[in-house]
Amino acid sequence: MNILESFNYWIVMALMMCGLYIMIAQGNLIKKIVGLTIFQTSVFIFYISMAKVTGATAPIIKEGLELYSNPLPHVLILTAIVVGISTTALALALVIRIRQAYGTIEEDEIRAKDRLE
Amino acid sequence: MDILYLLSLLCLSLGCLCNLIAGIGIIRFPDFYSRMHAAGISDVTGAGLILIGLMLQSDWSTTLSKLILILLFTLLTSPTISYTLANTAVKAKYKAKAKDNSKWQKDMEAK
Amino acid sequence: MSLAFIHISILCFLLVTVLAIVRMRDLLAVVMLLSIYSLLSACFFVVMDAVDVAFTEAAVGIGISTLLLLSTLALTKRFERPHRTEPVLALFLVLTTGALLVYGTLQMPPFGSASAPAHQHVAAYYIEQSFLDTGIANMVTSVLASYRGYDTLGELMVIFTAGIGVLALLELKTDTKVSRKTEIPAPMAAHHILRIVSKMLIPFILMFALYVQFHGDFGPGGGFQAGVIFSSAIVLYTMVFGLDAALKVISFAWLRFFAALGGLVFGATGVLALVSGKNFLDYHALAEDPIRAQHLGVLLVEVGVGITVAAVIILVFMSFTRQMAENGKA
Amino acid sequence: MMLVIAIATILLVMLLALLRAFLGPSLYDRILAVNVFGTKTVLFIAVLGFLTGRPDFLDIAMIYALLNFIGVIGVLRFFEYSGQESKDEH
Repeated sequence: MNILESFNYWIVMALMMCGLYIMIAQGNLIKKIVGLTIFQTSVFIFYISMAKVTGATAPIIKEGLELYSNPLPHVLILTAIVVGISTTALALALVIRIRQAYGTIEEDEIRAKDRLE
Repeated sequence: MDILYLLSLLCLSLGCLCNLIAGIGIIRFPDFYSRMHAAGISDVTGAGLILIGLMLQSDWSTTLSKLILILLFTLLTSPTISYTLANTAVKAKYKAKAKDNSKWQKDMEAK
Repeated sequence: MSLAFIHISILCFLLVTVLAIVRMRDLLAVVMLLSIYSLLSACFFVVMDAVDVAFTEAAVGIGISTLLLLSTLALTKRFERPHRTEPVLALFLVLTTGALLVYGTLQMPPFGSASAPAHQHVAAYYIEQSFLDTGIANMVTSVLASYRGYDTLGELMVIFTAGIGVLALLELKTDTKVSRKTEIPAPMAAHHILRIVSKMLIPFILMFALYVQFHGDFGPGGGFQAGVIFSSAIVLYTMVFGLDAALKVISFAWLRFFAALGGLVFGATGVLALVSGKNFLDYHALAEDPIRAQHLGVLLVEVGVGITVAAVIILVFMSFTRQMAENGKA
Repeated sequence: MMLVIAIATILLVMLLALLRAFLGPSLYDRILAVNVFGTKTVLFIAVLGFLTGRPDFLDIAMIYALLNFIGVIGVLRFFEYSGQESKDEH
């Protein structure tokens, strides 16, 4: 079996797992959001890899070209990127409020303060 | 046409060379300020030569005008970034490590 | 001549960057690496023919996402506290999930094969028919704004809602005049060169945004990208000349109005079709000639998208900046 | 052929800049590396357009050329706001 046939997918899985690891293992809230962004981008890369057709070009019609890559995943991911940044902004705003309320952005310290109350 | 193509090859290869030298400089130079010098070379000469090489390959179309605009904007923003960064570093009194510097000078003198 | 080495090396760079991010403690360095990550993924999208996606990633990644993270860091703290224990359980979980996913990829169609199921159904139709149906050369634009317009309306509403959420979280106290402890951050009076270069570039950025907005039919571009680029110009102005100067250009009330206006334009286009007896967002109601009608519909919808995206991003950035001004420590 | 060599060189320089971004040691070095990386991305996209025979996608390179310095200004603003530059880890 040719390694190149699945190489993209394996790298995507590795990226995704790194993002997941940051999300669940590291306590800093901003780092968690960074992990979420990495996870998100790995999904984008996965979709775009699936849309690629060997020997094709970008899906913008030009005379003399026949083979185009699949435009549908491009549409989905294009909107997802902008949606992603606006939801990230929302998450960051939440982090700012948490910092104002608890004085820290480390997960275990927040939990300790919650238990005290 | 041929001479244009040869010129473009010349520009591209010179640009690649500049980029490569600058890249090595970014890794090998001992302190921040000298690395900045290397980065300046890659940003202006390297980028400029490669873009000019591409311009010589394109015919009279929007592609050419876009390339010219990209070159202009790069020439405008890159030095601004270098200036801003160096200015910030100097104002923050960030000093290149003296030890590394003396070693570098010794190397230079040995040569 | 095999060009596979290009995307393979980019993917390896991506993986190395992410591994470095996992290990890094300095959050500011993490933000720097994240912007490199964004640059790399934009390169990857270009190699994979997804020029529109690369365009969006470029516009978002180069400016606004880095700036929002930096603003949050300024409001919290820069260094992550070191861990006490190695999280073995998390590592185990991640490795197991990863192994399962890799097992799953063995069943996937090989990379780049034209016979993969993803390319069979509607995608093939879009590639063959979209130019005949809509007369728009860029398939991504025609699918985005025409075939899947309803989808895009939903996405736009998500962006709008996220903007409202940020306002609800950060702008609670603004109707009572809060005493500002400091000047609005960084009116960079000391940096003359920066001010002059920004002044020179901002008109170009705005013009480029308009070009992207209206050129989306023929090349990469469209409302989403144009909105982000437009907002980048205002964001640059805010950073260099201060929040007060930027609020004189466009106030919060106007921004809120525009954020709603874009969605309204999009929705009204749909309702217009509904009123004239066609389906929601069926642009054939707008004109006699079907191609003309499609062009008109796509234009209106893209303008709506552009306005809302630009307004929401400027709103979010200004809320963050205002927060910085009110919590000023310096 | 020359274009392929150019792409390979740009990728190599990207790798070098990436190494500098990992090694640091100061934050300024990392910002410098990001900046070099941005310029290389402009070149990469431009050359790739010619290589694949569709050079009409230069708009993406244009964005990077126009907006490259926003990030640097952001970092500068961060420093001026929080005054944390002295606590650099060198």
